[in-house]
Amino acid sequence: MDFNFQDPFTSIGELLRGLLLGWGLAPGLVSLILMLLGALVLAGFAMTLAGVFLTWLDRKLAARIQDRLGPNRVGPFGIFQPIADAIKLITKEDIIPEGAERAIFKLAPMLAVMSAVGIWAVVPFAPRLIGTDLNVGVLYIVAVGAIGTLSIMMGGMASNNKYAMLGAFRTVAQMVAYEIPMVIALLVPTMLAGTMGVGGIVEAQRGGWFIVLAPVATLLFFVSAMAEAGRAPFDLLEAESEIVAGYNVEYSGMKFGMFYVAEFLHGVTIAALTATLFLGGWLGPGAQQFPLLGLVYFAIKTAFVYLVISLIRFSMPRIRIDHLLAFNWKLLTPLALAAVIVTAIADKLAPALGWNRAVVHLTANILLAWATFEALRAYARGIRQRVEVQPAAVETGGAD
Amino acid sequence: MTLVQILFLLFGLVTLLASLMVVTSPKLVHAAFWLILALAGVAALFILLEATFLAVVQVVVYIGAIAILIIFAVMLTRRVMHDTGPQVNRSWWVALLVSLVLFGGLVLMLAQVPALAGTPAPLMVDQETLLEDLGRALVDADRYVLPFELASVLLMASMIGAIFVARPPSGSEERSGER
Amino acid sequence: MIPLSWYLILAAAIFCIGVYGVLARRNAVAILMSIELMLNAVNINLVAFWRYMSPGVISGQAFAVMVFAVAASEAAVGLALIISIYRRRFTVAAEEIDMLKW
Amino acid sequence: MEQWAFVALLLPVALMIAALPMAIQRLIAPRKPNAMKLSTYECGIETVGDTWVQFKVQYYIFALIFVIFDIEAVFLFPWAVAYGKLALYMVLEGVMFILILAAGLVYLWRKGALEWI
Repeated sequence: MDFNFQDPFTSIGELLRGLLLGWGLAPGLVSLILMLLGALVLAGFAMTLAGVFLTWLDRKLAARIQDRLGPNRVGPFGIFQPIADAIKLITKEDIIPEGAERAIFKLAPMLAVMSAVGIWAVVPFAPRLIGTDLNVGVLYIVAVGAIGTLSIMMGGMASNNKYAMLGAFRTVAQMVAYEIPMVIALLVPTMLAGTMGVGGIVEAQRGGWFIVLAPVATLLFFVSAMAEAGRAPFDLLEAESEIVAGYNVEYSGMKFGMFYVAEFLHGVTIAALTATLFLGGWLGPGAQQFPLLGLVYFAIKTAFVYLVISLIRFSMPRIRIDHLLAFNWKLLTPLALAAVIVTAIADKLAPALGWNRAVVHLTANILLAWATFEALRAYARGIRQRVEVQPAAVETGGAD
Repeated sequence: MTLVQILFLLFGLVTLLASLMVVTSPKLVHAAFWLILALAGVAALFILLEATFLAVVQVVVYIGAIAILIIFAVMLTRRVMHDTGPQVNRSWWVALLVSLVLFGGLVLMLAQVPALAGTPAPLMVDQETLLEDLGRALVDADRYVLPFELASVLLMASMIGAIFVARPPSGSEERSGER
Repeated sequence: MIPLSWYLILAAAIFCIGVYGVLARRNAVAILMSIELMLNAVNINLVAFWRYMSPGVISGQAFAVMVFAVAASEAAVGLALIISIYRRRFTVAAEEIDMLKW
Repeated sequence: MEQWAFVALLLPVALMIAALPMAIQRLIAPRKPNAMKLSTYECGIETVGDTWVQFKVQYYIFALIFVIFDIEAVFLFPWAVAYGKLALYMVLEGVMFILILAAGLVYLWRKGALEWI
């Protein structure tokens, strides 16, 4: 068997399959073993990426943006800092507070990791390099994300602590609220691609990335996924200044570490999803012949989106919970519904009128964005007038 | 025993045990978590039945949404009814009898139908076509468009109704002290 | 493969557990949970019959989707009623909610 | 169904990978619990009252709106998948489905149910 350097992943798979079959194992068992190996590699890769590399990168970035040095003692550029942290966390006394529901308390961080890793099963890294191309991929992402919400609820309720409970309630309220615009925005790529399979959505972007066809939906998905992952400015789940530290106050040691890793992994997951669903995934010149190149494109796009998330994260103040929820229910959700309607009608009208599909979509989206801005301006003007006419109302009336 | 049968027995057993715990667990919060496990087991059964869309919907709707709603409701109604005292009413044995008789009757009835022992034909179409067909069926004027639109009206009515039932009358003093 | 009767027996068992929960539990929220169990048993039956009897016709799945909508509405309204009763009467025990009983 | 085998393997593997460090910690970390250490971490003084404090009903209301719109999105996904092959009137029925629920949202907004009080 000759090794095909153009497509190393398929070749490695075939090589392993041949080797195992040579040992006289049944073909079904061989497929199962290969899948298990794939799952192990994927989960291990995701955990290493999030636990070691991203935590370091995140601190370095934060330090650069906030004009300080960040970790710089352990190893070159402090790159071994996460490993030192892991050793610290793993040798720390593990405290489960009195009155906690022990089983649920232990299960919660594991479920959090599971939900963050599980999403990667349907993310295509390169052509033919995807865990499994489910035909309900998009909904699968939503479903696995829902388990993350559940894990936070479990963590907060099992801790037997008022603040953990309150933090969990707030977090869940925020996460479920922002799930709505996210899910509705996901309808748009589904509609444009005609499939829910993530691989199919990437393939459908050959004619043009969906960020061109549906910029409003892209922005909606990006913002609401960021809120869903609890990144600043939506980081109410760890508002140290308001509720001690949110749902995970009582967690220590590796249990806390697992929540932390899950959060970081979730952050990079939304970057990867935005890149896949709206920025063309692994698509790029030459990616079809050289899957490695596709992997590089995918990594570059993901890193770019992650960088944008980090920039937003380190330069914005935290939003108040009432503003946060009002922003969701009064702006994002109606806008997402409008985006779906506009896309549905524009895509049917374009062939009927004989116009270019991309032009029609872009025009419709720009019109929608313009209308939104006008509505927002009118709203702000109304509030300003109320405040100026009634100076006494400044304290209460200017809220939203 | 094939692998699929073992998987069915596993998921079925998990679902069954979890649903038993739902109705017997003394703590309501625990019952809610057992309910989530039972719902997850049903989702796994849907995958075995090759209704993958319904399996995902089961997780999104039941575990992601309805379970959260139930947990919130449990939390909101706890001030008086602590998890002490009997969780079942005085005539619980009648309920047990009724459900056992019902189960026995159903099993007897099933045993009398011979055609049910057969195995299914393989699916004619792939999952993608199936999903498209479902999408068409829901908006096709000859098929399910009326239930589809009625579902929308039902959802809207229940949303508005439930919110107005659940909201405290405005200006009531009981809001103070809540978090 | 799995015989259809296995699914039907499992669904019947879950349904009967739900019946017991509805009849025996005191807490109204627990009763609602049992109703959800019963609806799930119905859904298993619908999907199993779809798969075994008429995999070419989509009706089974369409029905199950409708059951999801009804289940969600039922849970939403039911729990709202319970919360409302709790606010007035400070109880969620089903046998103490007897204002309409004569 | 074969496609789901990978998911069925990945999810337990992810659980195990998360459980492994926790198990290692259990083996090597010191364990000297005492009453003070195990007490709940609150404001630095003794915990007052029950953990199950009364929560705002607004949490429930937002969860409720979430449930309804979640179901709506789920209903629309098959419609969106089939979208390319639908006639215009079928697409408009989906749009009508959205509009009915949007009307509900607007009504709630006007009535002030979306405010976080």
